[in-house]
Amino acid sequence: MISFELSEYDRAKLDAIKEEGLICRKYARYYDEHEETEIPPDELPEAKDFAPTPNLASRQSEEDSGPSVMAMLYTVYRCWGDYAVKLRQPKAGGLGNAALMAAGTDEQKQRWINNFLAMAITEPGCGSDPSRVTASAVLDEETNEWILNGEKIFVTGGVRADGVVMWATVDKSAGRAGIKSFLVMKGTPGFEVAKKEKKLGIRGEDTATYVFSDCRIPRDQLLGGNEEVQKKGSGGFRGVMKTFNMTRPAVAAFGIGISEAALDFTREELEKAGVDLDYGAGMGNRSAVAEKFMKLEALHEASKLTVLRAAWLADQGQPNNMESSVCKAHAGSAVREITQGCIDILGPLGVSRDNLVEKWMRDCRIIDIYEGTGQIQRLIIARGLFDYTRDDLN
Amino acid sequence: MISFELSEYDRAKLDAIKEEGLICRKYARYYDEHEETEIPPDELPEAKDFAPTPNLASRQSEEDSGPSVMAMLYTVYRCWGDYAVKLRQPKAGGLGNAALMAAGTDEQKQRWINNFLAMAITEPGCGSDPSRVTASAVLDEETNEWILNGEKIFVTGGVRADGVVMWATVDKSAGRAGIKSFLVMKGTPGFEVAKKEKKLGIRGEDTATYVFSDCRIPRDQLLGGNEEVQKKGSGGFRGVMKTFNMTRPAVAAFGIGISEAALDFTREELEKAGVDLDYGAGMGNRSAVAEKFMKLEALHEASKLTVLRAAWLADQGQPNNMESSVCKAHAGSAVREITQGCIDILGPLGVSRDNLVEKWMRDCRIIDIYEGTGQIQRLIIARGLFDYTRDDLN
Amino acid sequence: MISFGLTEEQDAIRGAIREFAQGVVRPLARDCDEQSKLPDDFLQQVWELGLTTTQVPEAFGGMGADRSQTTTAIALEELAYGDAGLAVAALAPSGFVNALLDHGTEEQKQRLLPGLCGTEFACGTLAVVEPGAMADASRPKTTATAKSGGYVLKGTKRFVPFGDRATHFLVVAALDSEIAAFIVARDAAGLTIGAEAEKNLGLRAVPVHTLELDGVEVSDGDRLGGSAGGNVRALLDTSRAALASCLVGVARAAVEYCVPYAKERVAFGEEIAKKQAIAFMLAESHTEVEAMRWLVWQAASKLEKGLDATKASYQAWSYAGEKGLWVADNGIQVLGGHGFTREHPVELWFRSARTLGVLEGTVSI
Amino acid sequence: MISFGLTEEQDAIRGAIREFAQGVVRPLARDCDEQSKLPDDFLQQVWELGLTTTQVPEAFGGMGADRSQTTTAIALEELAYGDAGLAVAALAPSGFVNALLDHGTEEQKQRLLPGLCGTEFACGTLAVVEPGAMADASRPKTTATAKSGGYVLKGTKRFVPFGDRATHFLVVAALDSEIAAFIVARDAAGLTIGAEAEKNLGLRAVPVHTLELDGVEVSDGDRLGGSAGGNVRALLDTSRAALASCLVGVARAAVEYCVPYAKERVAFGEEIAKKQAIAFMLAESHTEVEAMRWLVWQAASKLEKGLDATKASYQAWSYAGEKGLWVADNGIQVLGGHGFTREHPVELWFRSARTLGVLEGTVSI
Repeated sequence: MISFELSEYDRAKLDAIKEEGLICRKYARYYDEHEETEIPPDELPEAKDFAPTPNLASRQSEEDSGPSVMAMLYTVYRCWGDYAVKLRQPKAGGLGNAALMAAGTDEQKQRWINNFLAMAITEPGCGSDPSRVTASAVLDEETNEWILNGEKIFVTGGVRADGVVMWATVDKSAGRAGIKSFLVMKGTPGFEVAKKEKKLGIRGEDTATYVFSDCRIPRDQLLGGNEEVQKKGSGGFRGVMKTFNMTRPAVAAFGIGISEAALDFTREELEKAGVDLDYGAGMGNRSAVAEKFMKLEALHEASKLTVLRAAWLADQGQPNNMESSVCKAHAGSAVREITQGCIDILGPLGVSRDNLVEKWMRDCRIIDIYEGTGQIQRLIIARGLFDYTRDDLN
Repeated sequence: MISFELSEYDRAKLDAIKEEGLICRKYARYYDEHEETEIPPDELPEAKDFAPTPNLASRQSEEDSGPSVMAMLYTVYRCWGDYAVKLRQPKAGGLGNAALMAAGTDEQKQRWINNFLAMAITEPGCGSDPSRVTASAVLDEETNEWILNGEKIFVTGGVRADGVVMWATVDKSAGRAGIKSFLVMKGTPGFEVAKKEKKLGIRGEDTATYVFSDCRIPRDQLLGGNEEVQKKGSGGFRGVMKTFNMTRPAVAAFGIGISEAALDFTREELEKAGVDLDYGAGMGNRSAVAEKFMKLEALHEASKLTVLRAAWLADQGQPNNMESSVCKAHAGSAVREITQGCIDILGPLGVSRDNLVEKWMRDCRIIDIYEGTGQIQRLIIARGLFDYTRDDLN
Repeated sequence: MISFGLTEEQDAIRGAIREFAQGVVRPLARDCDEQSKLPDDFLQQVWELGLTTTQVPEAFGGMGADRSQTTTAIALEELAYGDAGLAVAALAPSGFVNALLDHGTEEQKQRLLPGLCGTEFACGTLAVVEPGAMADASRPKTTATAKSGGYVLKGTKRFVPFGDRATHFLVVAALDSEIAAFIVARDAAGLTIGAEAEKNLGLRAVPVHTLELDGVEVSDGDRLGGSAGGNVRALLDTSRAALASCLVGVARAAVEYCVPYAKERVAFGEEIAKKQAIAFMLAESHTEVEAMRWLVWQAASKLEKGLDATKASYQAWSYAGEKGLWVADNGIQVLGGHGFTREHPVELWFRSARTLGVLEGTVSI
Repeated sequence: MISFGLTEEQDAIRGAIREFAQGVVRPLARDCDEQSKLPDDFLQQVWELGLTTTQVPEAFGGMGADRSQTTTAIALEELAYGDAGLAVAALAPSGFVNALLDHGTEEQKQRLLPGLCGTEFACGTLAVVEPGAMADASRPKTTATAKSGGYVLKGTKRFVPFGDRATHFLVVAALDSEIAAFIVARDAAGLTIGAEAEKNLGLRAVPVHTLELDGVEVSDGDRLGGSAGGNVRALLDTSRAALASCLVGVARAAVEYCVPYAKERVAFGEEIAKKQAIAFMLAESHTEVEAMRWLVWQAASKLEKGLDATKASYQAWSYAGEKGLWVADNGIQVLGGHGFTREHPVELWFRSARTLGVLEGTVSI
């Protein structure tokens, strides 16, 4: 049945996440201003006191939410604490971990689960178009090794990651069907972290350029283990794309967490200023700032629900490809509007680095860009609506 | 020098137009509700008392505005009166008149200036793409006649027009260069008004479908007289497209006039309700409706200035192709937002047919559609920015 | 628990209403709009679907299903997908019945519900909307003044559905600093019902009337919820959520109409669906339809659980009002000149969306 | 007369500043932002362009050109096209000088202008912005209380340019129900200037400071315009128009950077400029840059003619604030991941635009 109320059990888990989030937030400005320094230790001083990350799948009763829904809510409230800092918690995985969990074999999951894995897709020439990956993987049957070559840019968490899920083609003539993903651990010869980006936001998170030069990895580090190249258009690419179906909602959830932080900050300032938020009134009986704030809140809520919907479908075992793009497209644009709009309300206070709103606005700007820009998401949605292929609409 | 203040001389002319506008407005609802009836006589009961339409080009001093600027302001304030009714004034021309004035020979101008001329471009299969015109004009050298064939839809003013400027190709293989415009008067055998559209708005204005079946017109009714077909890509189409450079701003001006009427109505209601419009205050000291209204006003003003800019360029003899699309694209979307937004402020009052706001919203909706949709205008602007041809970007 | 799952019953109801919307409602929509009238048998046909009576206990003549605001929201989306004007016509009687169910005294239910839950169409309707700019349902200008044994009502209401035939109206009025609702019988002294239906931009299918209350006297027992008063805020919340449901249906109708159109329509040498400008417009429209729907469901679910739903209903209503209009407006743009004509339904949906967005208190979930 | 024509002089000035913006300002912008500092010779270079002193009568040490707000608006657009932070740095001294020119008494002009119009950079600046959410320059929380022979000022100002070196500040304060402005010397008793420059989202190149006014005493002669008071509303209007000019420059910079980028960048097999999504974004951005500019010119022209420009300045400021940010934000989107890095200037312009949009009273035209 339709329900949007959290059980007490789930609520308690999220409250714990939020409490940690507030502790993490104390370091937010530090990380924002120290991207040049060495990556600090993974463990914050207070991290030892954090409750262990609750088990996603644990449900006490039918009243508790499903694991994907809860995973998204955890993500929201970790990022509500701080985008960068939440990633520094030892157990929190990178996008590569999500790919591992979605597409890896049981053995692969077991072997790498405790590593922080980045994901490397984008190349200098391919933008957000994963099917145009030119990095290559050639199987050396004699040594049972894959030989990887290519350059990957914008690898989130790429400096501090223990390893990476990288996409490469095993057969260029096969197009998308030839693209596979590979697990490569740091220290593998031929795998170099070539550069670290300076960015507008999420400065506490390192973004790297990777270069693979005749990098050899064992044959069993092909994610999912399936070496077969399907015929063109037979859907073989879907196995790879499948990994996206929870990463897109997760990225949306990052933004939702940040925009919720910005709204909470703004609400407090409005309260201090004595601005009344009367949801029952008509527009004629509201102040301009109340109206603006309430509309941003509604936009936020709408966006959050699209994320939860995509996750709920996953919990039901139902396909969520369209919905993943819907929530990513929606949130990507919504969090821009929300964080920028909070600054409209806050005025000069909003642009001061004495508080975090300006940082949240900068951090949020990535949501509509990485893991497929808003434009890519709209293409995916439109293809779904029209029942079009990539060739029909691009 | 930069100036935005009207001279007293120009102001007086516009005041007269507005006064007539208010008289015309009394008939606005009638025309909206009587599209089924016969087109009523061109002359309103009060029309005999109207001052003669001021001479556009008359300037008393250097302080007066140029003729194109004044033409746009006349258009704005006629439509401020009422979109449909303003067209019923005998001397007000249709889009075909604008084309005649822009591209006709002196002789043609003299001959047809006192007729109401519609413009027929769109065909069932060609949408807003004038270069895909399939209606044909074949020259019969023996009789010195053009033989026209084809169907034209969405001919504004097509029922009551005395004649039409219709676009046809004289050479399909020449592509755009083969397209010419022809003057065809009502009553010419083979020229039939096949249908009258029922529409969302501008119901007082008739929109017709024309069918040309072996319709013969004298050879000298080719607009501009130039029968030569330029080589592909040599710019021969520009002569035809040139006619657009004042029609796009004029269409934008239609919308600006209507949205100004809606804003004026809404401002009066806000005043009645005691809502303070304090332009000096910050957002924190405004009511939601004041903020919304003031932003709509600013949007309106911005849009109006883009129209005047396009017209001013024409007065300077400078090219205004980009600017014509800029103002049409801007106004097309602005007037939607403004009239719809006024209803947000007015609430149920805004949707009542007891007043005209709901009609203005419906009427305005055409601006972003006819004479090239907003999408077409954006393509033109983008081609200008990128220095792209139609083939590069479509 | 966060769940977007329908119950089996809801799924069945959605299917049935969807069929009705497509088979009966949609084909009637254009004529009803053009002629501002309802076909004689439409109301009875809807009545037999049981929308109004299903959730009424058997003791009061209903079918005894659980009161479910989510179910009504789902049904309304489907009906409005057919046509919003006809949806409002179909659901207007529920506004009165639901108000009694949710907030009425036992006496009020016993007195009025059986008469409104028979086998034939019958109705009381809500009288909430007021004339004048910037109407605010939470601050009615219509006043109720207490007097010995009852109240005196003064004011003007508009957009009251079925002013021509409703037997009762639930009039929302300011009672000192509170908002209260009062049951007013059609024949009450001092009540003048506008002789002709109002003319409005949209929702023309449903007859709506203006009521003048010039010192209408009602008894203590006619105040919704009795002397303590019902939760009128919650009543208004159900109305906001209901209109938002309709907006979801209208917006979805526009998207579903435009998608095949864009795939068929050729311009500049290819299907316009293959142009990013059109494809993105529809992708964004679809996205907003989804987002709107979940906000509506959230509000409906809170109402169903008896929780404070004022914020959630505001969000559903405000968001759906803005985005529903945006989607319908874009629908016209996708069709271009054709969208501006009354040969296609998008202009009708555009008018519906703009009208739904500024009304509060016409229907409820 | 409606005219968008520049005078020959304006055309020449625009050309010169454009060259300066491209040749000097733009190349400095990234480092100045990253290091939050101005190169030593930049201010003197700008000074020699004469932006501050040109419109000052020769009697006060200036160059005696006509006071022209439209000319300044045009110059500011060009400077901000180079970089908004450096533009604010370049024009901040003009804020003080222009206020004296437009609203000062003869005595004030004689006393202060010559010292601010020499051959070396010198400055007084405006102190208008205040801390706290929802700041409103027209309702300052800083108060002025009349006392015998003068006024006592109390309050906090922030975002005051050149707090580290300005010799005077023009402090806007509430005087009973009016707004008034007061000339405060750097060494005034009770004035504390923040030791370190403020840290903000954007405009990092220009040092801005917080001022604490704890009972600062000024004389009657230090009230701008004397005892009658200058037109502080008009002063704020010039500031709104100035920030709007900067926003036009920033937005134009973004469009002009994105256009060639989009033509070169290939994705999905062709230049992204050939994708409607990108092409439309830039077409709309260009459209808004034009629209913004005309609103700014309109406001500037009204100011120049001595007309009430409060509404026109509001429109320029409000519209440019919203659309300038939108254009800069889209600039990032056009570049995608690259736009998010600090290797390209669009993220800098985005931060400039967001910052300009919420400040009022930093510079003037």
